[in-house]
Amino acid sequence: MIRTRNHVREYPAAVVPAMYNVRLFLGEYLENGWKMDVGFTEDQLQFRDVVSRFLTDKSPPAAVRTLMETAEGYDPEVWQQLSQEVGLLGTHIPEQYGGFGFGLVELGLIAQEMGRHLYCGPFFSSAVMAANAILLMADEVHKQALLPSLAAGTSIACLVLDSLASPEELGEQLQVQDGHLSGQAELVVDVQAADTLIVLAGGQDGLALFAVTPDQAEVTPLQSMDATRKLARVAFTRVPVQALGQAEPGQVELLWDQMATMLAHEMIGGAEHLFESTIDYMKIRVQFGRTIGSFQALKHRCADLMLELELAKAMTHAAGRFLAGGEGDVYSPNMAKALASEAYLSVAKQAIQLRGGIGFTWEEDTHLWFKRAKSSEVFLGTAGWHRERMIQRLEEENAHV
Amino acid sequence: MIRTRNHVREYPAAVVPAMYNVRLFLGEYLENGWKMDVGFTEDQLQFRDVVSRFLTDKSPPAAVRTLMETAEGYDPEVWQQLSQEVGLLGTHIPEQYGGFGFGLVELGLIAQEMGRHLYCGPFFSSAVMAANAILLMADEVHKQALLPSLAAGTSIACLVLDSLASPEELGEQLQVQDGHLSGQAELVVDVQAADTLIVLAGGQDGLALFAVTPDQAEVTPLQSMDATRKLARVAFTRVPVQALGQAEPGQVELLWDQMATMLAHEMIGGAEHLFESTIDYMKIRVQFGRTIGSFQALKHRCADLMLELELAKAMTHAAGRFLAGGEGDVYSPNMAKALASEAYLSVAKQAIQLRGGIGFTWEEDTHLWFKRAKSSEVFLGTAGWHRERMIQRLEEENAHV
Amino acid sequence: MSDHPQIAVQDIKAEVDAWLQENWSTDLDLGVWRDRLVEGGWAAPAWPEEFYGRNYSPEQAAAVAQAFDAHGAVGVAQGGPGKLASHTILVHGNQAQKEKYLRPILTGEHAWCQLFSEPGSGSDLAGLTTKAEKHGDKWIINGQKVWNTSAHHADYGILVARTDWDVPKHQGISYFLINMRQPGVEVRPLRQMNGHASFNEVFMVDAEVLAEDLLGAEGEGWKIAATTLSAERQGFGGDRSGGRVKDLAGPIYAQYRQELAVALEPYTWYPQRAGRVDLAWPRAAATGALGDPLVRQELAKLLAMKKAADLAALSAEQKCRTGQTNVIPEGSIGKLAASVIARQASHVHTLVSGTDAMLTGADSPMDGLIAEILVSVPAISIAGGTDEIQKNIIAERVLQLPKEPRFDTGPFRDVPRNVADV
Amino acid sequence: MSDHPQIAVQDIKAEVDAWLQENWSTDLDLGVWRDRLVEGGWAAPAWPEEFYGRNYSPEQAAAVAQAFDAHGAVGVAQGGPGKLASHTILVHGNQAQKEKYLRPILTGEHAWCQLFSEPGSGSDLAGLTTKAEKHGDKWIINGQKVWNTSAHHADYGILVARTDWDVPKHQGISYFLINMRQPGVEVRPLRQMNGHASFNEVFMVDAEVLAEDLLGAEGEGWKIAATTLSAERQGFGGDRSGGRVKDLAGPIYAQYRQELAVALEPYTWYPQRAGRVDLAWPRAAATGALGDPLVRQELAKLLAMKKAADLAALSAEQKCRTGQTNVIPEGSIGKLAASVIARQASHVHTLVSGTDAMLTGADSPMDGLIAEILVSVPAISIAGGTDEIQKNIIAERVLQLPKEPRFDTGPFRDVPRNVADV
Repeated sequence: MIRTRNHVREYPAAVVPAMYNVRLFLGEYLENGWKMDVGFTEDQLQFRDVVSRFLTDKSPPAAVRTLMETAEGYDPEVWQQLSQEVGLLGTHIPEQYGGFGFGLVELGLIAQEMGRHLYCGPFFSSAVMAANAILLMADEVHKQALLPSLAAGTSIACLVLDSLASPEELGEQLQVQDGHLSGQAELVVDVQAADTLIVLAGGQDGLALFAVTPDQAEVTPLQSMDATRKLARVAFTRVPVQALGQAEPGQVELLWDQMATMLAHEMIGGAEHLFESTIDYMKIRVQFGRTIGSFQALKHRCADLMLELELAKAMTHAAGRFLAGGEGDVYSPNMAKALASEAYLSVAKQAIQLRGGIGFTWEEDTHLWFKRAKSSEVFLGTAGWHRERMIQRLEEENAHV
Repeated sequence: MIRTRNHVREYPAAVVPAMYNVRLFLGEYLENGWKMDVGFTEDQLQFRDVVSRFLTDKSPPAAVRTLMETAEGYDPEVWQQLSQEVGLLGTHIPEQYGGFGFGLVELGLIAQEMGRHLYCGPFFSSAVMAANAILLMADEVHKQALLPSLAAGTSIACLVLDSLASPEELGEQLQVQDGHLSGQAELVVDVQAADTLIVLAGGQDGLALFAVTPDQAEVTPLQSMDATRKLARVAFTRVPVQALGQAEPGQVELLWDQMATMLAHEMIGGAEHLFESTIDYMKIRVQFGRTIGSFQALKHRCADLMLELELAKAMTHAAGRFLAGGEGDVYSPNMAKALASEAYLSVAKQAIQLRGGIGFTWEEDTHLWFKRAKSSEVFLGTAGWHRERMIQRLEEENAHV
Repeated sequence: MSDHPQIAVQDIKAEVDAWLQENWSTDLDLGVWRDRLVEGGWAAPAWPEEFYGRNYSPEQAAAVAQAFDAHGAVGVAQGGPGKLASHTILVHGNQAQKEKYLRPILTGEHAWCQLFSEPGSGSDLAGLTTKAEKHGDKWIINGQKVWNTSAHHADYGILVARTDWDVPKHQGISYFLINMRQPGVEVRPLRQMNGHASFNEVFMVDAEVLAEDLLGAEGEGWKIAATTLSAERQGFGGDRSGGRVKDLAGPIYAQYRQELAVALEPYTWYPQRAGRVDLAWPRAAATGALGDPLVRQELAKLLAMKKAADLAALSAEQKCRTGQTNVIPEGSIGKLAASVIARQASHVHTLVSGTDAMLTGADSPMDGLIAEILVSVPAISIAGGTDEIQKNIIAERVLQLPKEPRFDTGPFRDVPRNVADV
Repeated sequence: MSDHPQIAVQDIKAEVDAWLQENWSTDLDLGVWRDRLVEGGWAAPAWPEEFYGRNYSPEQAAAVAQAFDAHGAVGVAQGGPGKLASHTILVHGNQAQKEKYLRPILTGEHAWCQLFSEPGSGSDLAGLTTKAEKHGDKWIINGQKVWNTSAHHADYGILVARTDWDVPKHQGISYFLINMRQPGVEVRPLRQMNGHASFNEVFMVDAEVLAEDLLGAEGEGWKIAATTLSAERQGFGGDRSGGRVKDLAGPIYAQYRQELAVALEPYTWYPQRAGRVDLAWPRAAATGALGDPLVRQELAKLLAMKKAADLAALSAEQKCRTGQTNVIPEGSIGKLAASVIARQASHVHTLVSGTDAMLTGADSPMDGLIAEILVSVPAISIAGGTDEIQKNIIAERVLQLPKEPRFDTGPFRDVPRNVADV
C-alpha cells in the first residue's frame, strides 16, 4: 500500500539534515528525464534522492574497497548515521514497532540506491531479510521485543536459512526437535555483523522462526566472490530455542517474494550505475581518432541494454507496488528477479567489455559491481527457477478459475 | 566410410554432361577461399559443383515459384534428368542395388545444394528418407526389388512415419495387426509424387517396414507453410501388408540420425544461400548516402551470423562423415540438426530484416527460404529435442564406461 | 488551438445528448448523417470553430466521443491516412485547402493515402527521388512510391517529392496534395510474404498536381512531413476499432460496417505481426505443451517481457502526460520491445505447435492464425521504422552518444544513391 | 630461410641422438648445457646456419624436438616474449643486433618483454603516444605501456614508440630494443579482477635506448611490429607446456622447472579464461545438476558449440596448410567462437554450482577453480584483440563489406586522442 502524500511529506523534513537538499537533486532527475522512474509519488522520489545523496557521500568506491577487505564488512559509524540520522532501517517497520510505517516501495527505493552505490553493510540481511521475516511470522510479543531495536539500528539481525536457492528446500537442514535447534546453514549473509540470528527451521508443526545469539552458533566465515556481501556457514548443535512464531501457509513464499523483489531493486540500481558510467566512458574514450561511443555497433548494443534494463526496472517497481498492496500479478516478484538478474548480468558483462582491458583490472571499479551481479544471479533463485515458479503460479491461478 | 579417390574419380566423368565443367567451378570456390569446405576430397567437391551447376540451371527461383503452386510439387522432366543424366538418386545406394555406391557424405553434398537452390521435388522423401529406410531395415530380397528403380528414378517412394517430431513416438498411430495396416500419419512428405509408400509401423514384434501402393491409402493433401515441400495426411484402413523387414534395435534411431543429418545439410545450404545473397545486397543497397553494408552495427551482425553458420557447417559435415563410417560422436547428428536449425533461422530472419520492407514482400525470394527454415525447424526434431537427446546419449555413453 | 472553451465535461455530454436526441436516427443514410454531423459542429470537436470544430481540449473531445458512444451514434469516417492528411492540412494548409479538403475527409466522401516511402528510400525517407517539376500552373510528378496503404481506393494522396536537387536533401522536398484519380497515377497491390496485399505500389508518370495543391511553401516538405509522421507515431492513424457501435443493428450501422471493413481490411494481420502473445498461454495449456520444461521457460520469458513492456509503456505515457519526456525516444524503446516480444512469441508458438507448425491455412492450428503469426512477425521490426532506426534514436537522442558520420549533407544531386533511382 | 637442407627426418633423429649421447647429461648445470646446445648447433634448428641454426624446415625442426624429447633432453629457454623478440630480430635486425641479442634469448640468460599496448591505445595500437626523441647517440623515451607480461623480470623489451608526430599515425612509429634494467624504467604489477597480477604497467621517464638499438629504420616500427604480432597470432608466444621432460628427475630438470615456473606463472589462469569446458560435464554429473532440464539444454549448447568450433578450427588449419586461406580471418572466427563458448561455459558452471557460485577461494567448488572461471571469462573477449576488432576483420576482410570511415588518416599531431595522452 502506498502511503498518502501527507504521511510521506513529514518524513524527509523530520530526519534529513539540511545538506541533503532534496529539491536540488530532484532537479537533476528532471533534467535527465529518461532516467526518471514513474509510478512513484514526488515524495517517494525525494526520499530516494535523499538516500542517494547520503550514499554518494558515505559509500564511495574507496569506502567500498576498504570495507570489503575487512572481516566485519561495514562501517559502524555509517551504519549509525544510516539508522539514526537518516532513519533508513525503520522505513518499512510500522510505527507501533518504532519504525516509520512506510512499505516495500520505499524499502525498494533504498535497496535500489544501495545496489547503485554498492553499499557495504548488513542492510539487506537485517532490514530486508530478518525484519521482514519477523514482521511476517513472529508473534506480537516478539515483534515488540525485536523490531524497535532493529528499526533504531541498535541491534543488527541476520536471517539464517538453510537454502538461498529456493524456498522449497527450506527446513531440510535446520531442524528443531524437543525445543532444540540443530543443523547447518551453508550460506548465511552478513552473520558477522549480527547480534541476533533469526533462524527459519523445520519442526513438528512445519517451519517456524527462532531467535538465537551468535555465541550459540558455530560460525565459519567463507570467502565470498562478491566481497561486499559477507557469507558464512552457520551450524547449531542442540541449541535450546523457543519459537518466535509459526510460518503460516504461504508466508514463507511471501517472504521469499519480498526478499527477491528487494534484491531485484538492488540489482537494477547496480545495473543503472554500470550502464550510466559505461555510457559516460564511451563519450570520452577515443580510439581511431573518434570516441568509441560513435561506433554504431556499440551504440546499438547500448540501445539493446537500455531496453533490457528499462523492462527490468518497470517489472521490479511493479513487483514492489504489488507487494506493498497494489494491483499486480502474484508472480510479479518472480518476473522481477528473473528480468533484473539477466539485465544486471548483461550490463555488467558489457561494462567490462566496452571498457576493454582496463575494465578487467582490479583498480577499475567495474568488477566490484560485476561480482555483485554474478553473485546475485544465484542468490534467492536463478532466473530459470523464478520462471518455472512463475508458470506454476499461473497454473495454480488457472486451476482456481 | 569415405570412398577411395579412384572410386570417386570414375563418377563425374561417366555421367556428367560436358557443360557442367567441374574444374571451372572448383576454380570459383578456390577464389572464394572462405566459402570452401574442407574435410572433403577434391573429387567430392567436384561432384558438389556438378550438382550445384545442375541446380543453378534447373532450379532457379522462377522454377521454384512455379512448382510450389502445383499439386505435384515437382517437374518430372528435371527429375528424369536428375536421376538419369546426373544420377543423383543412386548416389548412396550400393552398386549391387543399381546405385553408385557412395555414401552419406556425398548424399549430404547433394542435400546441401538442394537446400541452397530450394529444389522442389521428392528427393528428400524418396532418396533420403525412403531409400535409407529400405537400406537399413528391408530384407535382401526387398532391397533387390525396390532399390534399383529408386536409384534409377523410375520409381518414387515416400516414407510414411506417424511422427516427424521424434523417433520415440513412432509406431503409436500406425499399427499392423494380423497382417493388416491401420492408422493415420498426420504429416507425410511428398506422398503426392510417390508410387510406393514405405510405411514404418508398429506390430507385435516391434517396428517393421512395409510397402503400400498409393491407391491403398487415403491421402489428404495439406497446405504446407513451406510450399516447396508438400505435405499430406495419410490414413490406412486394414490394408493387407507383408513386412519388408524388421527394425532391429537401434536402427530406427540410426535412420532418424541419417534423416536429421541430411536435413541439416539441406539447411546449411539454404542458410549459405541467404547469407551470401544478403551480403551481396548490403554491398549495393544505399541509404543515407552510403551502402548499408558500411554500417558497423550491420557488419558486426553479419560477422556473428557467419560464426553461427560456420559452426553449423563444421558440425553438419562432421556428422555426415561420422554416419559414413568415420570417427565422431554418436550424438553428432543431434548437434548438427540443432546447430543447423538455429543458424538457418538466424540467417533467415536477418535476410529479411537487412533487406527491410522489400524482404517482406512476396515477389522478393527471401521468404521462400525463410519458410523452409521455419518449417525445417520442427521437422525431425526441434533443437531442444536434439539437445536433450544428445545429453541422454552422453549419459548412456558414460554409463557404459 | 489552445484557449479551449471553459465548459465542464458533464455539460458537454448533456449538450451532445440533447443534440443527438434531436438529430440522430439509425434510419438515416450515412452520408446524410455525416453532413448533419458536420453542420451541427460535432464532427471534430477538437478542431477550430472555423472548421467544423469547437476548439475543445482532448478531455473535452473525449467527452463528446463518449456521449456518441453511449448514444450509439456513428461518428466521422475512420481510416488512418485520412486522419493524417486532415491533421497536416489543418496545421499547414491555407484557407482554400482547408475549405476544399477537410470536410470530405470527415464525411468519408474522400479516402486518402500517404505517398512517402520509395523503393530506394526506406529508412532514409529524406533520400526520396520522386521528382516534381513546375510547368505553368501545374506540377508534373514522376517517380515511384511504395507501402501505400489504401492507395487502391484513395481519392487523394499526401505526397512528398523532390523539387530542388541542388540543395541538401531535406531542403529540396515539397509536400503536395495529389488527385489519385488521374491517368498518370497507377496503383498496384503489393503482396507480402504472408499472402496479404495490404499495401500498394504507386507509379506516377507525368502525373499532375495543381499549383494550388502545393501544401506550405516549396522546399518546406520535410518539415511538413514531420507533422504527418509525428501524428502517425502518436497513433492518429491507429484508431481502427470502430467502437462498439459497429456491432449494433440498424440500417446506418450496416453502411458504417461496410465503410469500416474497407478501411480496416489492410490491418487484419497486424495483431499477428505483433506475435499474439494472448494466445500463447491458452494454447500451451490446451495442447499439453505446458508439460515441457523448455516451453515453460520460453513462455515465462515471453510473458514477463510482455508484462514489463506494458508497464514501461504505461510509464512512458505518464512521463509524456507530465511533460517529462519527448514521445519519440520512449516510443523507440517500446517499438524495440515489440520486436523482441513478437520474435519470442513466434518462437513459443512454434514450440507449442510442434510439427503442426509446418502447416498453414485451414489445415493448420487455429485455422491458419498461428501460421500467419510465424510469417508475419518479420514485419514488426521493419514497418514504421526499423529496429536499426529505433536503436539509432535511442543511442543518439536518449543516451546522447555521437551521431553517425554523414555522407549525405551536400547537394542532393551529388549524394550517392541506389542505382535503380533516377 | 628457404632452401632447407635435404636431410631425411630419420637421419636427423639419428644425428641428434648421437650428439645427445655425447653431450647430454642430467647432471649438467642448465647454463652450461644451454651453451653446449648453442655451440652444437641444435638450439634453433630452423634458424639460419649463421645464427645457431641449420636452416631446417618446420618438419625437420620438429624431428629435432622429438629426438630431444625422446632422449629426455632439455631444450632452449621457453617464454613467449623472448620468442617474439628473437623472431623479430631475426627478420629485421642488423648483424650486430643479431649477434648481441639472439644467443642470450636461447640460453635463457636474457628475459624479454613486449612493450606495445598503452592505456590510451588498446584496440588502436597504432595510436600509441609513447615518445622517442633522438639526443646525440641516444633515444630518450617517455610514456607508459601496459599489459606487459613478464616485464617485472625482463632484462630487455621490444618497444614501439612515436618518433614523428607530423606524419600519419602508422608512419611515425619506430621499433626499439630497450634495456629494462635502467633508472628511467619503472615496472609495476597490474592486478586483474580475478586477483592475478600477470601483467605489468611500465612507466618510462627519460629512459634511454642506444642509437644502435633502433631495430630497422626510423619510421618503420609499424611494419616491424606487424612481424611480431603475426608471430604472436601464429602462436610463437604460446608454447608453454614445457614438454614431458619437465617432470623427469635429475638436477638439471629442477633448474629447468624453476625457469619454467617463472616464465609460465602469468598464464596459470588462461585455461579458466577460456571457460574450462572440460569440467562442465563431469561437474554436472557429479553434482546432480544433470537432472535439471535447463542445465541439460545449456550444457548441450555448450558442448555442441565447442565441438563445432574445434572442427572449424581443424578445418581452418587444413585450409592454411593447403594455402587456401589467410590465417587472420579464420583466426578471427575462432577467436570469436572462443568468446561465445567461454561465456556459455561460465553460464553452465554458474547453473551447476547454484548458490555455491557466490563463493570463491578454498571455500568454493574445486578449491576456487570454478570461481576463477566466472571472474576470468570476461577477459577472453578483450585480450589479444577484442571481439569488436575480430568482427571488423571478419566483416571487412572476409565478407568484403566496406571499411569504417576513418578519422585518423592525417598527421598524427592533429588526430583526436584520449585526454590523458600526451
